[in-house]
Amino acid sequence: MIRIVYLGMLADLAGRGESEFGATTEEIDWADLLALLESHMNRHLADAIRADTVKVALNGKVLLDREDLSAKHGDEIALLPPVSGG
Amino acid sequence: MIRIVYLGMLADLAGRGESEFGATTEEIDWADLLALLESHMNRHLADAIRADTVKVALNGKVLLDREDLSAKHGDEIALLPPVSGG
Amino acid sequence: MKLSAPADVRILENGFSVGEALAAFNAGHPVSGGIASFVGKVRPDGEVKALELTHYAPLTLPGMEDIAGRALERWQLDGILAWHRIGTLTSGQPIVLVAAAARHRRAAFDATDFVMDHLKSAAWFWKRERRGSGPNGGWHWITPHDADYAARNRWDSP
Amino acid sequence: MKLSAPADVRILENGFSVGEALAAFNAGHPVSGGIASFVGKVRPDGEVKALELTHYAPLTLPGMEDIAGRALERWQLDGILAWHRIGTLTSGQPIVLVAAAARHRRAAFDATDFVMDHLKSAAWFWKRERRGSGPNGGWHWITPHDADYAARNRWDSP
Repeated sequence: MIRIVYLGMLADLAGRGESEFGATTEEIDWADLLALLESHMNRHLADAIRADTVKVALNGKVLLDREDLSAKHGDEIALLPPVSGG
Repeated sequence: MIRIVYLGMLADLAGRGESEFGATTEEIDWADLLALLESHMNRHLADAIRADTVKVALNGKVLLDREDLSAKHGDEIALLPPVSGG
Repeated sequence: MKLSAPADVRILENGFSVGEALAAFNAGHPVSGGIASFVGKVRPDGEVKALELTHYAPLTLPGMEDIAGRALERWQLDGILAWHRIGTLTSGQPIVLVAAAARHRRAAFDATDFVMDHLKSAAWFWKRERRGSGPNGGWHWITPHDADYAARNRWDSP
Repeated sequence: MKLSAPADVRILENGFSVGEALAAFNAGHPVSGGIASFVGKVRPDGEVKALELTHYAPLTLPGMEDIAGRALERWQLDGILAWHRIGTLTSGQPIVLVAAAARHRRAAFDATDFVMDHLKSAAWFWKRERRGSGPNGGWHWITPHDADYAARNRWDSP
């Protein structure tokens, strides 16, 4: 299983805070993730995640380049839209 | 009587916080004040007061130009060296 | 109240007393010449009924600690405090509290300012507000303004 | 503790509680989005035994009120607090406390900074410290540094 966590407005679009998917191949990359979300979740979510401002963390580490994503069974992917604190 | 108040380090030089002088003429000006302090107090005090950084207040109002001083019986002159608060 | 030194960084699920926190920070830094602080609160707004702050636990506290650590590296500080609320807040409640203790005033001021600028647009929080009521009510996500990014970026200039 | 609005300006002959003052200021401004503050304290210094602050009553409080008034004119503030000690102080005691409440953070920060810069070199206080002990001890007058004047003057630039 790969756990995907949706933060901020992405949780609204996903209709939930997180999903779990069984990895169909050994590892999934960024394109696989988008395809997965488009087929199993919805197009709005996948489109929102394509925005350059959305960052990706793998197991609690933010990827410098999200296109380098490579996730396997047991991993947690977090999808991080622009933040606003304070 | 004219009251003269010495602030900060001027009080040290005067050896007191204030003095009272009977005005010898109708009014005293800046030159009169310096002469008065030199004769009745001490030269160190008069010299310190000549420094450009010393400001003068008459009855609780700081003079824009201390050379405009004109004090009469009942007035209070304050001699104000550079401040330091905070 | 016992604070951690040199950095006391917290994510708080419940309301807190600003006065008590600042009193503890002040008492904890008797040798500091100056202590600067900032508290940000939920502003009352006729339309806005509540504010909700969410975070992502694996990133948020480490991210705040990193911000506090950068402030400690950049200025000569005796200590720094950075507290941030999560959960649902209503008008007047504190969202964020930052304080810095230093020998020199400028360092305390600048470190507080720096940490606030980074919490605002570079820490892992997401904020939405509930506007209106009844069937017309709804949640709206808040994103930083350009001015918030600019405020943060000024610290990167040499 | 009851504070005056919009400006609470005090010259204090005795020690005060920073935490209590800030708690009161915070509670007094529930609608303000942000509150910035600064407290300046006597720094411990092996040589310095005490600090003495004097003022000139006819000028000092009106001068502080003028500084606070200029801050209220210059920024959109909900309130401002400016307290300054006089008398003899020892290490760790607060000398000055400034706080500003505003809708916007930048205004609260800048107003606090402005008032501090002016209290430091443009308010009617004189400060001296007692150094050493016994027959070698003595009082030394403190004057602002060039940097203090420069800090104040930056507010005059357009």
